[in-house]
Amino acid sequence: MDFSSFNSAEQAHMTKIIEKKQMQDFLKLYANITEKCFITCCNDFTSKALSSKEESCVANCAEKFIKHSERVGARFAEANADQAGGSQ
Amino acid sequence: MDFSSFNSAEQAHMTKIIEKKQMQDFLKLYANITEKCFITCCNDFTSKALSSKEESCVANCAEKFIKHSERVGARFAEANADQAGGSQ
Amino acid sequence: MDFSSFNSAEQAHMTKIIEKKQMQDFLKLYANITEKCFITCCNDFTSKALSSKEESCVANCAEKFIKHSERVGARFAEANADQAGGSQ
Amino acid sequence: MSFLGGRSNANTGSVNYDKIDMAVTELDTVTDFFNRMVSSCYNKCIGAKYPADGDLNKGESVCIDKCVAKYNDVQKKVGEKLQSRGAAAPAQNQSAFGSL
Amino acid sequence: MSFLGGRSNANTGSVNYDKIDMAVTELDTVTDFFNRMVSSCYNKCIGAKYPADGDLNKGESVCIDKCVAKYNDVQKKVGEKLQSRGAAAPAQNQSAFGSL
Amino acid sequence: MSFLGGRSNANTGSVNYDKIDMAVTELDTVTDFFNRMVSSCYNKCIGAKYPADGDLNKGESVCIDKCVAKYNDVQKKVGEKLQSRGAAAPAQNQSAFGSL
Repeated sequence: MDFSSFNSAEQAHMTKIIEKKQMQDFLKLYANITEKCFITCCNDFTSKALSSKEESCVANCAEKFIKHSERVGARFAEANADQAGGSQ
Repeated sequence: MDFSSFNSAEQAHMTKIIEKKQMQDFLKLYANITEKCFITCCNDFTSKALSSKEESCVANCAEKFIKHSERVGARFAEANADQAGGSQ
Repeated sequence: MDFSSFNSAEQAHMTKIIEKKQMQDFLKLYANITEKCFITCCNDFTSKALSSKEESCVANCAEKFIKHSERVGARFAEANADQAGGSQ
Repeated sequence: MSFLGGRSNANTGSVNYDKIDMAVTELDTVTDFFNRMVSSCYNKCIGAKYPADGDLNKGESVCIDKCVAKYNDVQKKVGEKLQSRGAAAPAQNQSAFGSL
Repeated sequence: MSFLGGRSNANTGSVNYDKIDMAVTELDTVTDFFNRMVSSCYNKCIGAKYPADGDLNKGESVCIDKCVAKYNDVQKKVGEKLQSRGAAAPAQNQSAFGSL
Repeated sequence: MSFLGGRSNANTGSVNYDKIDMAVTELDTVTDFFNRMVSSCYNKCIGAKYPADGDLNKGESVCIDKCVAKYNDVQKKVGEKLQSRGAAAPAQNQSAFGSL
């Protein structure tokens, strides 16, 4: 996105909005990972506490999701840069 | 959530926001139940009207979803109270 | 929805909000079609480019989704009109 | 004194923002309901199967019409159920979030 | 001078809108979390099977209680994981959107 | 007279709120698109299978790269299709909500 046509007041305003949205995006990622990894890892509801197997599943699942999300972000940024640069 | 650091003007403002959000939450619950119970109960699209079997399925499904939602809410509130009280 | 009780300032305000929401609805439809048709049509990730089979699947899927959405809209509008007119 | 308030409208006529807010909530509710109906009926009548062409065939068209009618009926039934429980749900939600 | 700003509150006491905004974000986060828990535990404990009646049976009730406990635990574990990575994710999101 | 309006900015320079609104809509659209791509590619390339460890293996990594490329292509095709229909969809939505 290009904000070069914004004056300084508009840029200041936009910066504040973007900061708020980044916080919201982070919280949404947090909620998404929790939901996905709960669905993947928890299938036994006879006990209240996470089993050690479930715990390590959640740790691996979360790690994997974050790396996945970062990789998608990196490829997405490259594709956008390609497009903006006119090479595609 | 703790609003004790809010002054009276802020509390009044927050109360209004919360009331609006409770209305929105209720409407979202309504939409969720409708969607879930439609998916569960309606699988025959040769007739336009709900069959009596579908009607009773929807009634049971909605009742069950509400009770489910209330039970999750009760357990969730207990867990939050435990945490706030420092017993966990 | 009935805005007859709105004064002209309120109607002007509401018109602006509705225009913005129509743009958002259109963008959401766009995102929905993309997601649904990607899920339906893309299952081979050994190549980077869409195959010709995938391309025609996406074209058909998008066309079909738009027609589906229009048909649901038409039936939905009729049902609302019936209800407003008291014939149901 | 209205021009001292945060959202005064002295120069545009008086706008009742609570009324606007309610209309927006209603609009959002209808839109959300409609979008869920589109999605649910798509899954029931068309699904993720490979599309032969870009048209709705006869069976799909008939299915969509019935699906919209049934979805509307389910919404009414669920609304009646919620009302008969005296809108117990929002009060319950309140307690779930502690001292709101 | 506060009445010159866009959102002044000269006649209602001073409202710190950043504080309000943060409280609203917190409220939205808890609500979203709760709604996802309701939906996930519904799928795990009740599912789309035909309901015999409108009550939660013993097995479903027990399942829901355990489900809420586990969901809360998963959330804590995921939170710890995100923190141990130094909140790398939001910075990454930023780069994904180019020159924001 | 701008200080009489609800959102005047006399002391901060002139902010065009329509421009800001459009930028926010664009930002929300890109974010929504990105989140759906993350979720769809997760389902296609990783799925709900039990994770052996916390790393992306070679096959998953390759799959993700192709998946992002294809998702972007699908978005372009769908965009072209919507444009060739003359943006008929939003007008249709309008009629669905009656006398808006």
